[in-house]
Amino acid sequence: MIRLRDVTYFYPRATTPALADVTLEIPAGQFCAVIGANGAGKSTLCYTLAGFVPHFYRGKLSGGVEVAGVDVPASSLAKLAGHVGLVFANPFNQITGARFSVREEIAFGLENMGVPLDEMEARVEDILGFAGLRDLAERSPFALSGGQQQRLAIASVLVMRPPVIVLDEPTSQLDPIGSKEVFAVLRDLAATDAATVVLAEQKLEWVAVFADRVLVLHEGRIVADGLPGDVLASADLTQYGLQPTRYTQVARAAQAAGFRADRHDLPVTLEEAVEFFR
Amino acid sequence: MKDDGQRPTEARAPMPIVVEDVSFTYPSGTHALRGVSLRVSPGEAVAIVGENGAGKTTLVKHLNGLLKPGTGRVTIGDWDTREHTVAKMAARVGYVFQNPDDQIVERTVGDEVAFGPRRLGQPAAEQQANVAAALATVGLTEAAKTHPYDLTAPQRKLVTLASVLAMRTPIVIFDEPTMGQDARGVALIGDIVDRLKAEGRTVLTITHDIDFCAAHFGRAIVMADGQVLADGPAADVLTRADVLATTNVEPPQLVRLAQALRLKRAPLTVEEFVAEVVGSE
Amino acid sequence: MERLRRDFSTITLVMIPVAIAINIAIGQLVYTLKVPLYLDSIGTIFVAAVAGPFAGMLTGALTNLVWGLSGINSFYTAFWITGAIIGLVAGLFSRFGWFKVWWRAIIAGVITGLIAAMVSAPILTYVNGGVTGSGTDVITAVFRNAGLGILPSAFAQGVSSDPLDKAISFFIVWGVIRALPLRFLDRFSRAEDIR
Amino acid sequence: MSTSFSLYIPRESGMHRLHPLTKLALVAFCLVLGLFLPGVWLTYLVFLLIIVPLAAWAGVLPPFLRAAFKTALPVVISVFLVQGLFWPGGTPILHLGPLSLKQEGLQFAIRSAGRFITVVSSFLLLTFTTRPDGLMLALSQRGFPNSIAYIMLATMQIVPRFQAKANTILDAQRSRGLETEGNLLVRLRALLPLVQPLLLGSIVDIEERAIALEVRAFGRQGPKTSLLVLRDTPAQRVLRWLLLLGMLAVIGWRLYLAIAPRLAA
Repeated sequence: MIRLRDVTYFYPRATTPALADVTLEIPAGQFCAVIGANGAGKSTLCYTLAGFVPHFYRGKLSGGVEVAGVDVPASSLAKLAGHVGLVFANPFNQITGARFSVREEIAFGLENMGVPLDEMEARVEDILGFAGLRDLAERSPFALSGGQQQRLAIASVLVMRPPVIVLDEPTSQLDPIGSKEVFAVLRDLAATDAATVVLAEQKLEWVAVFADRVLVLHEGRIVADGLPGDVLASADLTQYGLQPTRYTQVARAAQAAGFRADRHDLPVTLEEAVEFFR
Repeated sequence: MKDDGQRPTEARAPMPIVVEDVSFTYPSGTHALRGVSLRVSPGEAVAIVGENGAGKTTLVKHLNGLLKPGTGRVTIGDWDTREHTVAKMAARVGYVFQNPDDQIVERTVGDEVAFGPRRLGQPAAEQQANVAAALATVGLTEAAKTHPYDLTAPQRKLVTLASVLAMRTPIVIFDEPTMGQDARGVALIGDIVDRLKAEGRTVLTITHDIDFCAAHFGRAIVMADGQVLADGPAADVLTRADVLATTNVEPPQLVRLAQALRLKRAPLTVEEFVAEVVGSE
Repeated sequence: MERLRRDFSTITLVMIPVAIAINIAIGQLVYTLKVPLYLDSIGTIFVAAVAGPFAGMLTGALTNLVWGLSGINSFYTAFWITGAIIGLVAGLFSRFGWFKVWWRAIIAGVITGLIAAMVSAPILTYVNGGVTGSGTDVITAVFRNAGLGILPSAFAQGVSSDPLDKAISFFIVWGVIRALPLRFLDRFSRAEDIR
Repeated sequence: MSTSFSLYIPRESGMHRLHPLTKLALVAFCLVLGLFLPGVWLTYLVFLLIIVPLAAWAGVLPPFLRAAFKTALPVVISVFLVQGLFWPGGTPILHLGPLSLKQEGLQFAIRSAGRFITVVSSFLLLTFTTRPDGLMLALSQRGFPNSIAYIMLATMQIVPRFQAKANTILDAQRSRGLETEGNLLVRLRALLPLVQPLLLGSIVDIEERAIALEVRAFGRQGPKTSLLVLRDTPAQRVLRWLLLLGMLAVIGWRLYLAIAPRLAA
């Protein structure tokens, strides 16, 4: 579904690569989380999958990028729209401004693709329900809270039914309530298996709950790749500028202080921690 | 510095914050503050938490005179905020806004950090020293000649933080300082808060980051609907599930774990927690 | 044609509403600060400088149309021609490198201001009876009293404010272009003309 | 804070239900009448007999009149003062201290005020009764470029955000010691630190805004569809043609009046 082969990328005027020798395969339907410190290359990876690297940012890309059967560097942004969905951090900048209600904002992508009216109405209704926006359908997109706007951005991309969805830190500019709302939608998305999802995220506690797989990026390279429980509890995390969840931290400290738990592996989530200390 | 003896800088004068029964209504009719009273002593670190729209920003905007109380009174040391312009108040209260892109004007990081000190009329030598110190504090000494927009957004936030630190104000206010920062950035900002406390300066922050708040702030104020709902030692306030529940604020991760395990005490730090668990073995 | 297509890239299309919003927001900021200027075409001049005369024209014309048609100030609608001309002239100055040096930018601003006054005068005369409804009408009254015609008096009123206003606007745009990292400037079609 | 930069008032009136192009034609017709009708008083009739009844039909008369009054008043007062009192060499009809009201000036002012009121209120009528997105859709369906429709709609929605942003910048810089009160020089020097972040910050944002549009297939060629459906009727189509003919007739009449004396001479 997603295939990256020896991908190295330099932004224009940059002397160090933002991505270096990235080789990666993500099968269809997988929910893959990408973690790493700021500047590790998470956003660049997201933009590469969605084609904005190199089509929008230009710069120098080498290696192969294939997403859902499309050779990304050889394609164009117009062709990739509807094929790969992209959601990013700032909710406000993702609202097109060209439509006056939440319902119409969601329909905007379908209008541009020329989807017939009855099909468009059905798909928009469907997504309004999925993203929990039905009560807000007639509101102005600009009158929503950050969390609601971000759910709107996700809905606007989902409605186009792209086989691959890429989310670049969708909660980094939201308060805890907004983040929770967005994660609830992501959890439902993970449960459907309708699309392959790549999520760059800093909030490891959430990543642990619903990702099938976690990648760690550091200075443009993939330095760890595995199941959430293994990667998030590994001792290397701090050296990549990441902080394990408080649950992992206390468990490790307790172990060092002589605490012996029934289960062997370190906890990553609240539930696991409760089990660990019980 | 040599002139330290003759010129008592604002930074060392004790500057208590006194908010007396302040109410404020926006022209739109929103009652943003309803009878808020509080006192913050020099050297305290206070976190203000609560939902969006609870009145947190309205409250801190009163502290440097951006908003003047509708009724009641706000004083910073011997200054009533109503009697001074915001630019004057800036000598006493530094305020780091949430979005760095709302203030960056200069072409280099160094000049940007010097913006405030210049406006305050700091003498050249003092200015240079303050700018250098502030840059070192946020770890951007190397970037002094870089264009602010050639840095990442989280780094730009550190630039604006430095630009306020360089003003050497006795009181510093942060608005969501950790938003968008990674683990390293959060740790760095935590260190800055600790250092300001050690220097005897007052730190106030608006934050949704409860774990950050639990780790670095001695006192927590919970706001809801324009009023102070709880005000006290962080260890106390942040573990009161009843108060936090009404404001939609989640307790810190460790408190949640302690509650799930039905521990007697809810510790705020990893060390306390381990002591509690291992001790009870 | 190829050049025009590049001038109207998605980046330019997205920049234009932002530029119009900047025109209006700065116009109101200046009013808040009680500075006796308008500075309500800085966004237009910026787009003209970085994306060429046609993008500038569109920004200028639409600023007046949107501002006017929004109903907030219908007065502006008829002056869309002035807005368009300011964008066009600023774009032409940029084409010939006049945004590279500060004093040239100021001269370009003065000339643009004179042209703007010239274009506005007939509209003022025909649609508004020669007046603006603001303080500068005193100047019109003085010239009328001295026996000048309605059109020359309206023009004199414009000359009293437009060249200074546009000179300052051009100077600010010059400063902003200098302050922009090259990375952003590269995004625009006319980057090579301005730095 | 309003969410959109427009005075459009949603109502369930017959006027609101008209196809946007019909309303545009009506307003253009009033505009042509206002600009080209000869004489001093005719434009007032256009205002009273066409524009005001239409606004009443739309159910927006009081706010409409208030807005028209607010926009027109300064210009109307000014035109009477400037042209009425300072008309060079006119016939004085009323002495006011050192000044005098001139007959020619008064006549010019009445004519100008009528024209200005008609022009302003025509635009306002369109604004008060027409959804901006409906109008843009109607135009796009007739070949008007989609990109310009986008620009106009996006502008209306982001202007209030930028006004808020400008205020935040003002606050942030004052908090860093920037003095914005005082003599003219102080206030002038405050301008750059206020204007610069507004421009720089938004130029950073436009990258993201462009990406968001591309993600939603904005750059895709080919036919587009619309969730919004506009209703048109044969009667309205006929009305639009009639209005167009009416406009041409008025312009023709005016041209004839201008040229006829010269032809006779």
